[in-house]
Amino acid sequence: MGNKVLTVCPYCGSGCQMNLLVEEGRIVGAEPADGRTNEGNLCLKGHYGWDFLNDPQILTARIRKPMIRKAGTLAEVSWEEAIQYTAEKLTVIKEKYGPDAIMGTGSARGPGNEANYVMQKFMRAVIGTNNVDHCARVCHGPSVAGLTYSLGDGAMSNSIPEIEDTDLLFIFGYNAAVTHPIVARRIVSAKQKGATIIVTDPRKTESARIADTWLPLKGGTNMALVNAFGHVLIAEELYDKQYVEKYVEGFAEYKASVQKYTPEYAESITGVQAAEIRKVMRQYATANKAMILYGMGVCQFAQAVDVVKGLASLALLTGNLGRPGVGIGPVRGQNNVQGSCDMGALPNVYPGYQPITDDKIRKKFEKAWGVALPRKVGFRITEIPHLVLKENKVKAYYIFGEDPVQSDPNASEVRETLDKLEFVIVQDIFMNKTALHADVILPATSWGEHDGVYSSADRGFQRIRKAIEPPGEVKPDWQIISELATAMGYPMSYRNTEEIWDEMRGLSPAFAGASYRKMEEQGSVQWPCPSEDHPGTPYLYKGNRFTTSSGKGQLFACEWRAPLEQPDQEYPLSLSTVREVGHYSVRTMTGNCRALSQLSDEPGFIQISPADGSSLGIEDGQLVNVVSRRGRVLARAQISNRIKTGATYMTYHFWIGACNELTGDYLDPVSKTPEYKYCAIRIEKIADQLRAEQQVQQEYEALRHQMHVEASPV
Amino acid sequence: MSYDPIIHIDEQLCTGCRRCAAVCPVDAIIGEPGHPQTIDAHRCVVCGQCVQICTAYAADNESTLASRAVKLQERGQLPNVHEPLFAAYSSGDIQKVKAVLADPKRFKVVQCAPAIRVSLAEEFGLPFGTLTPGKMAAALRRLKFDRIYDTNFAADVTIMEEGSELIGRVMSGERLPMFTSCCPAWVKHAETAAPELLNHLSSCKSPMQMGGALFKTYGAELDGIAPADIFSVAVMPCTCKKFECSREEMNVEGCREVDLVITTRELASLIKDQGIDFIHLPEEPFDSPLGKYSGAGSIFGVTGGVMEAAIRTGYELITHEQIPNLQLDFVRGEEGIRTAEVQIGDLELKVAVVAGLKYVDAVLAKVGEGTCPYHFIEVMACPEGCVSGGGQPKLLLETQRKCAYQARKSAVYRHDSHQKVRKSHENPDIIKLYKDFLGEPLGDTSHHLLHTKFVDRSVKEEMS
Amino acid sequence: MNNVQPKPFVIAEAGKCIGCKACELACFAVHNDDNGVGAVVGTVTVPVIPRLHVIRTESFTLPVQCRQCENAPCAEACPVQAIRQEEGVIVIHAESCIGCKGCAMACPFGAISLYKAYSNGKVVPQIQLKDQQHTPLERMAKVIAYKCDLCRTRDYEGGAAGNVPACVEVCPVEALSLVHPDTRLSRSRTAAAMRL
Amino acid sequence: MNRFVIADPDKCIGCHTCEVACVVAHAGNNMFLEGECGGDFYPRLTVVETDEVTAPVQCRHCEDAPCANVCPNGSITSRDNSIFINQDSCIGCKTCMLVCPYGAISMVPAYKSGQKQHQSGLHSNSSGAWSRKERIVANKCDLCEDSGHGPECVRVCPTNALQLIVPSQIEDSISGKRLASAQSLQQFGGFSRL
Repeated sequence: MGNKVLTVCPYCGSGCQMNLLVEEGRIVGAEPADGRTNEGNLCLKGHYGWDFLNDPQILTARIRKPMIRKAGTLAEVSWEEAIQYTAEKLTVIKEKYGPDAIMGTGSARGPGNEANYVMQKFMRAVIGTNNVDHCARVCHGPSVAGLTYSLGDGAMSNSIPEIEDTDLLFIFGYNAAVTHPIVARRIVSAKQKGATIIVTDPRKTESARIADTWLPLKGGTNMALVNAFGHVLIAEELYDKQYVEKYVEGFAEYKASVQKYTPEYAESITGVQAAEIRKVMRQYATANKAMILYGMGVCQFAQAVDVVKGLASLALLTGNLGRPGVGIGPVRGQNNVQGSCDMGALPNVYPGYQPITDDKIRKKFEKAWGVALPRKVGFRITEIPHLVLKENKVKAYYIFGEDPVQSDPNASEVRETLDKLEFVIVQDIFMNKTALHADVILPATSWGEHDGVYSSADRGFQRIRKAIEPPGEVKPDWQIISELATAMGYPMSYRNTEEIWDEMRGLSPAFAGASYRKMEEQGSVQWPCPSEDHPGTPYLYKGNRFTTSSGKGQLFACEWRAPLEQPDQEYPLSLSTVREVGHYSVRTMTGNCRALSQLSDEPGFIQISPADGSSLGIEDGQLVNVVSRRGRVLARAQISNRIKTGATYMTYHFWIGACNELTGDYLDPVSKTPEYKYCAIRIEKIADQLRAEQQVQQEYEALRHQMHVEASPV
Repeated sequence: MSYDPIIHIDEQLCTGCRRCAAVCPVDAIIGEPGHPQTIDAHRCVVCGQCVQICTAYAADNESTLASRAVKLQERGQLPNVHEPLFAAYSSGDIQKVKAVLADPKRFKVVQCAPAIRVSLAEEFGLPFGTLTPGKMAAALRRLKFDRIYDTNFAADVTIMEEGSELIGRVMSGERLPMFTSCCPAWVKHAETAAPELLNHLSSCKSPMQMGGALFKTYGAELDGIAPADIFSVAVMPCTCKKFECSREEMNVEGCREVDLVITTRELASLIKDQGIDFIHLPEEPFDSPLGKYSGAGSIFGVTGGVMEAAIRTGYELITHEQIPNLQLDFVRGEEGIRTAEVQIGDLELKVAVVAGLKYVDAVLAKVGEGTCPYHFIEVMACPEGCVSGGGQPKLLLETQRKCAYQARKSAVYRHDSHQKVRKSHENPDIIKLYKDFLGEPLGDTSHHLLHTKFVDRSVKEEMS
Repeated sequence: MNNVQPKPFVIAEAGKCIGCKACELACFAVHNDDNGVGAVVGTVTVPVIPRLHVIRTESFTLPVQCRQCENAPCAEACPVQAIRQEEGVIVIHAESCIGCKGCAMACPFGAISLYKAYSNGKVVPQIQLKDQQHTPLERMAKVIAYKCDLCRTRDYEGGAAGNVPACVEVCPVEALSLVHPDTRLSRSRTAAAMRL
Repeated sequence: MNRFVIADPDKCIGCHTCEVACVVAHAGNNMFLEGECGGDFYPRLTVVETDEVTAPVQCRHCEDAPCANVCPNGSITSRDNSIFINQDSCIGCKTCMLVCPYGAISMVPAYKSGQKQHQSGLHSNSSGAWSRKERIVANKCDLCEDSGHGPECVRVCPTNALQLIVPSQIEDSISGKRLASAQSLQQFGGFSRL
């Protein structure tokens, strides 16, 4: 069927619409479509990130049949055996240790919203626990927590196209050029249209390069700076008095909390000049429309939720909410992390962000699913290592579309955890490091091989469509979970994803009107979309009505807390994880795309400042050892004058240069998000570069062998 | 022959700067500033000063223009000419001349004006005022002209005729003052603007026309060739000569006195076209007898030249004594009107020299009122005489015009001072001409061949 | 005292220019001695390549040329340092120019344009480059950038005193003038003071 | 005059899509279909990132191309208003790489229908044992002439930072700038009063 299939790119949260070109049942190319956010453009991942579907086996191979670990090694089995085995094991563990001994995950990547809905229903209705979480925990978890407190909704208040029409862009700890090229396109257009760009980032990112003002703050000092911003707004009476009086609460406590944080005091902590702090706040306050964009530079710290609340407070103080071109935007990283949150794959909420602690809502779901539902808030994925190794409370781990060994901090501890667990299920499309520890592997269909809905970063539901037949005997995720549920005595089956979708939106008032038909007609439907005739909501908080309990915005400020692991004699440099534009998350997909895998390959880079490079005697491109308290890896040095002395930055996509061997698992107390952006490391120069290069090749081959990559691809 | 106005303005190139209008002595150029200008052919005296000053050149890469080859063809120029083309231009006849030269059956005669030999070298990169009569003759010979005659010789004839005519009028006091008639632009202007004063003009033809007449009669006899087989070409510093030679009355024995006139620039383009290395040509003489000339003949090219030559001869015809000083500085000078009195025997001859046609109207008015004190008035349309003619090498830099003309004029006077014979009536070939052929100046033959009539052009007749 | 010396340049005055292009012709004439261009049109064997350009519109006409910028964008764009400031004039060295067009695109005034290179009356061929399809045997013409160089190297036997550029000298209506920014500046100041 | 592609550093976000597009466009028949392809990732443009600028740099197709003028055997010629390297006749003398002022030429292994070409005569022991040496040839932007629908990098760039400049565009832009400067002078250029 040589034709074009309209779908959404499976990589970042921009939600770019694209056409897959299919010939004789194989995908031969991709081209941009005129989507709401991308308007006929794609980045390199969109253009060239689809050929993993042809299973070129560059890094790993597609899993084609279910497998069960027998006598230590994984063996291919039939679906009946795999389902039956898994059902029995889970039922035994449930009876022996109770439902809360089983942990499940949602998946923010390929599967789509319907699979996440079915997964959280399985955990709650079939297993009987709220232990379901997903990688939003290590990403924009703090945004959900922080913005729900400040404004009522944890998603981007305004939509991506509005970025281009704002008067001032206030970018804080967010490198759009690498994480969301299509959002960066909007930033560049905003600049071309005359917008003022203010960037706060320890590194000189692309946005900083074209910014009018760049505030190069010291890593790990966000709260001090945000407090200083609030201080200036109040001290120079720049804040919008009427707006605060009518729509905002907590001004008095806020004023007291930021009292201490004069720009001069903040300068002593952050290194940003007091004059600059005052200047940017005057600009921010006096701009007609000002929009805040922030990313992992805010969220991946032990003090993350506080900073999110602090940033939201700035928007509230200056009335930059409730109209186009303003607001605060946590641009969600992955293609469907927003969706998996929307679908309730979180320990504390049902689909549509309905709290599980609300009896009325729980009764609604109990009626709908025909079973009593657990009352207690479930565990978070970042707590599992502690719960297994220390408190021995969790016995089984149903990992669906996630790769914690690669993406969670302190990888050695994660491996230890998986080995200690009695029963580990991995449901994915590729072999990966986590699957090596699995007791049962259930192969699922990939993006492009099933229908469904993704949620873009700016709350846009968009349809994805099946383009080709899946290889081997893989099944769609929701079908696997349904068969497992039926096998465990809870009959569950659906004809297609639309049926699941309609069941979900019947239970979620905020998404009630977002039907498949409306998505076909409009291209995308931004929630909330409460009724059939409602077109969706480009920006939230119209009329400045907030969805907090009091209906008013909540200000918040608190003392700055330094990152927990400070550099010292033994580990003198700070390390921060960053993304690479050509790769995505755990790289099982982009790592298997011919063009993208060659653009940049193992072992990945560690950015070092010229001063540190020369003092360590390291030249650009040389392999080095990177060591932290938790592990040691090989990486390739990249000397860059865009970063400051004493700071290093490593991408987390690579399997040999696996940066998460080094990162610490200190968590934000509220969101439980790890402090990826700050840990202490040291770099050791390697004398024999030739041997080091060979070592990388050998490790690479060993890995590929482990991942069942036959020598000659099919 | 279809009426060719000779001077054109290419509307594709003209930028409407109107510098031509400023320099036109008869205000014949009309148009709005910034828009292409047009020429009123009736008023235009074809003096070509506009062609000299125009700097609106055709830029090489302007795609909108008709191609260069087409324009060269339209302008009658040779196809391999490299020089830039300008809005104001004079239509060329060099293609016809080249064709004739290539035809061995024709008997080709050429004459060169006095101003050619002091400016032709400039076309080959030599400095202003380089004097090259010998190389010019050599070049013409290599172009396969059969007879290299010279307008300077005819100028001597003109002095003989005009000098006698002047003496006759002064003695009889009739039709004074007498105007010279060798400048065709001045003649056309007089015919258009002051037809009632035409009788004041000398009845002599211009040296070029006299030469043309003589070459096809006296010359024909010498060479035993039928006048009709002679093709007569004249190389002139002037664009108006092309008009003069085509005037109705300028014919002899049923054929044109001068078949074609080409300008200094056209001659240079032909020399280059034939690959002749002009600079390294040897010095060669002109053919005789119609190529030998006196110093007086050669100064016709500058303002005051005709006057000086006439006085040199007139003085001796009247006083029968040697003129004390041949260098008559009092008639030499720049653009404008210059007057002088010359004591010739007991005759107080009052003369005037008009350089630049725009000055003549004041004189004409006085003559009309009968209050003009002068006996003899020389009128040259171009500002410094023929050396500054419309067909002369065109200057790239306006700032060099003064010193260019100065150099050319001093070359003419230098050439004159080198001649052994510096008075027309002492030119042996002139004496022989009169003895063998013409008889007496103003005689019947002279009257028939060397004198002409003028026509009233004040009414704008339709172009034929 | 501010000893920065902003360099002089030629500029046209509004309302004076009549569009006669005498300046373009003069500019070409004085820059092509080595192409055999003498004093008269007949000696010209190469196309007229001016270094200033008379712009003609419905409502006005005016020549435009290089302003000899102090931080010349053209020099900045030149990958082979063919554009340098010599004796205060921004000069393009024809022999090192490689025709990459960077300067022409960088100049905000459109004062630089590219034409073929000529020497002693003929087109200068490149050492090797040939046109593969059309004329595979013939070496292609060298193309270089041309801009006003204030007639820096013009010998002034016949010209006016001092280094007056040909275009300024030849303009019939004195529309072009060689501006020395400092003197112009002090004049403006005094004039302004007088108007106080 | 020649055409060429040029980047606007103010729009470039350093996403390297152009580099990948370049490799894909020149990979001959669809590189995504065959089996595992070798490491032939040699983009003909390179994204340069300093602390001041981020932009891809590639061949300017100079009118008097220094590379063409130093090529000893005429492998670099002008073709359709662009400078073209004939990789079949290139002997890998590296001189063009040296003289290119833009660093737009790099030396890459030569491929014929997906396979690396090896020389018949020259052997080399650089890989540890004597073996026929790969053919290494000069490589630079060729404006995707053979693809027939223009430079791929220009097509895919998400911020339209890359632009194909054609000769008429240059002339138009220059005459436009001239007109603009004349107009500005016309309005404010009445210096004569001083």
